Amino acid sequence: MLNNSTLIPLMVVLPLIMAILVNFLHQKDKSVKFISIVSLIVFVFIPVVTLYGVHLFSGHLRTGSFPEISKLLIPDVYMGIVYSYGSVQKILMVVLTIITGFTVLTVLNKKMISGVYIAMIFISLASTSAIMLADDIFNFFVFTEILVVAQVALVIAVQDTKSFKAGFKYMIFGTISGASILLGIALLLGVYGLLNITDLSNAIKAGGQLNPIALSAVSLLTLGWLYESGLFPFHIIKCNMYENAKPEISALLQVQSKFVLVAMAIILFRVFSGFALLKSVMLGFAIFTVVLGSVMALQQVELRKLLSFVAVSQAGLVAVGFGIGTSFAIAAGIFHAINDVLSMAILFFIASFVYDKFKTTKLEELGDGLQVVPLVGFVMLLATLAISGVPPFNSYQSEWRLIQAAAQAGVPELGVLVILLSVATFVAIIKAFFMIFMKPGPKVEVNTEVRGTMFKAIIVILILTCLAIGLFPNIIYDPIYNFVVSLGV
Amino acid sequence: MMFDYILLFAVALSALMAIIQENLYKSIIILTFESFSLAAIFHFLLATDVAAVQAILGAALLPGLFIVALYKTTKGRDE
Amino acid sequence: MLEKVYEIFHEKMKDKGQGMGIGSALTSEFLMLSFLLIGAILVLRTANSTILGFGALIILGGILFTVPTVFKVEKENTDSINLSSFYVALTLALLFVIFLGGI
Amino acid sequence: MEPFQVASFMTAGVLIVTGLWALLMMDNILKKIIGANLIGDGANLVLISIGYRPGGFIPEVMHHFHATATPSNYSHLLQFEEFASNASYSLPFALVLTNIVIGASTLSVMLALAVVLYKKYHTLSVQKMFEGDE
Repeated sequence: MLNNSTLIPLMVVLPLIMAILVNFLHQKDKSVKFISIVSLIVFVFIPVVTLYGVHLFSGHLRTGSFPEISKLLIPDVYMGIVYSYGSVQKILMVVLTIITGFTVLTVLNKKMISGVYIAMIFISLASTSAIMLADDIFNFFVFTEILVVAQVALVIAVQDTKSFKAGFKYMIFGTISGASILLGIALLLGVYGLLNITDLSNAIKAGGQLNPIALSAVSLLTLGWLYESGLFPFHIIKCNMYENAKPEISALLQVQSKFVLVAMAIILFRVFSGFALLKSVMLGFAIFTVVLGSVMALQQVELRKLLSFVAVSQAGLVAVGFGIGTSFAIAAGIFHAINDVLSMAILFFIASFVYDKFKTTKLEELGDGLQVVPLVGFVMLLATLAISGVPPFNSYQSEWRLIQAAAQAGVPELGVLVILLSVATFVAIIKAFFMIFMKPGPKVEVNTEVRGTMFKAIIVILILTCLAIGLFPNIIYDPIYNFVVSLGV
Repeated sequence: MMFDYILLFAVALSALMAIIQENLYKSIIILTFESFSLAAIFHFLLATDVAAVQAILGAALLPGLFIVALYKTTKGRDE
Repeated sequence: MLEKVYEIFHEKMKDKGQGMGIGSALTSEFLMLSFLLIGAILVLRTANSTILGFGALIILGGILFTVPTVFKVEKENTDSINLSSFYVALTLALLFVIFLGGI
Repeated sequence: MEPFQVASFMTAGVLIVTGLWALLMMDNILKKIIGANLIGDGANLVLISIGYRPGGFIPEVMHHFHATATPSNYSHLLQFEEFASNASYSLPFALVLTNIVIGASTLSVMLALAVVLYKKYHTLSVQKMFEGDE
């Protein structure tokens, strides 16, 4: 676990370098396209070949490895920024890079090749991977701020009034949550004098009972976690971001926010391990999010808004897995995050295709789509089954594990909650499917030059991935479970 | 040593004033004063490099950005 | 009995879509009530403090007396920035009360 | 703790509460942005006050300490025992330098968004902007 792997920081550094490079060559579309595709292949390739381990930046070892320093009464801590790379990070990185690649491919396919746009996508990829990899709590904070700015830039690139308003709201509350995360870090630094998460968790374990300053740090960091993952008080803002971005961008945004949820919850559990109140508070906010998200999703008459609320409620379901708090439940939550990200990506790509083909996503204006694009309708039906947990697909495995974990933890009501959520999701999305593809509605004009070969390939690949994970879940689930057990939360 | 406390009080007071102030130009001037005295406090708290950066940002960049935004929005008129 | 409920929803949703809209509204209403029931059972069963139990009972009774709840939920979840600000401030205060006060 | 440290913590609390109030309650969009700036200043002041050590000296004075600190050999640290026991804690300063830059970039993006929203709605009132119909 202590081989100083040099490939780990490349996952953060290479996207940033590529973003700067692409940003500079602004009008040259051919070179932008070439560089983006090549760098995407590299981004998918790096996490696969990287060995598990930690990377010590600029080679600063632990102080314990220099015995003469003990005269200076320095404890045995890390001295630099540390990135740690485990099995969960590997799986999340592969999924994130693949979906980012699909998003960039659709963006390039739509002839809206802008260097700055691609650069923002790369910066958000870099910051998300840094959030997942960082073992240093301030580095994590910096990249959350960068992620907020990059996401806002991606949303306001639509040049629409609603998107400007959504971006401004997101930034207003982003300053609150960023300041609260920074204050929490500052209070922890003042109490324990450490920034590295491993040392911090050891120090807090040794310290025993948390003092009031550390408790206020817990509450501030919890508020930041709620914002970054779009849970209860922030679900409207996150939903506005999803619905006002271009749908293929929201397919990327929901991946990032769910993975940031997982990464920051793991950080909180590692730092404040064995602090039971934190888990119950997380559980309460997660249940609120699930209820409000699913109830609001049923009310919507606009495809992108509906999918946004479904994505928010599914994020709440992931957080329920963390809130239950047993290692089995946490592993099920992470597994559900991966499955749900894939299914939601399919639905958002289909929304993007519908938006291109029929020039609208209002449900009552659509209809008779199945004659126009039968393949997309069939895949959307499969994706609906997949996201609502119907057996051959992947979400069934994770939701079944969540129900099992809830029953083992002594709260079977949460199992009922999961079943109700999947029922609500199924009803909401099957309504959208009916109104788009089967309803003998008004004759919509069909944009004939949009053939969408790229979209069809992407959604078929993603649904086949969902089916494969559903058939062989242990390939993904067992490494996650071992990682969570090794965390010892 | 008394000067530090006076500066701290000035920072708190000017922050309140910048929020309460109706005229946006005046509130931006007060904000500049607040940011600059905050840089002085950083100096008294033994953080000289941070004080330099804060002074540059607070005295030059921040009011510039605010004045440009204010000119582009209200064209000099008061709301 | 269900026809009466349908009528209530029908005259409550004149402006919005009929038919499938009313059906989804009914579904979300029943979902809301079942979610509330589950939450109340959960809190009453697992909460080791009488304050939370009484609070859950009071909230449950108050909401059960104000059905249909869906429209109120929809009114509370608009895109308004002031409402979101209010909820954020409430959440911050609630977190501090829970973690420092310790319910 | 040093009384000056306590006073600066209280000032930071005043800054943060003022900024939060402006950010949540004010109607003017520029006042909201000023509040965001004040919150960042308060967080910076908290971090700086943590690193303060009364009677200590500034760590940046001893450049040669940083220049000669190589990870391979820390034995020369022994002759800086007096440094290690007297210098102020310089880690928060680096954090604040990062946070100031982040705050400036966020501020500029928010101001740009405010300008664009004004061009759409011809008002600075957030109420009119966000509750007004399209």
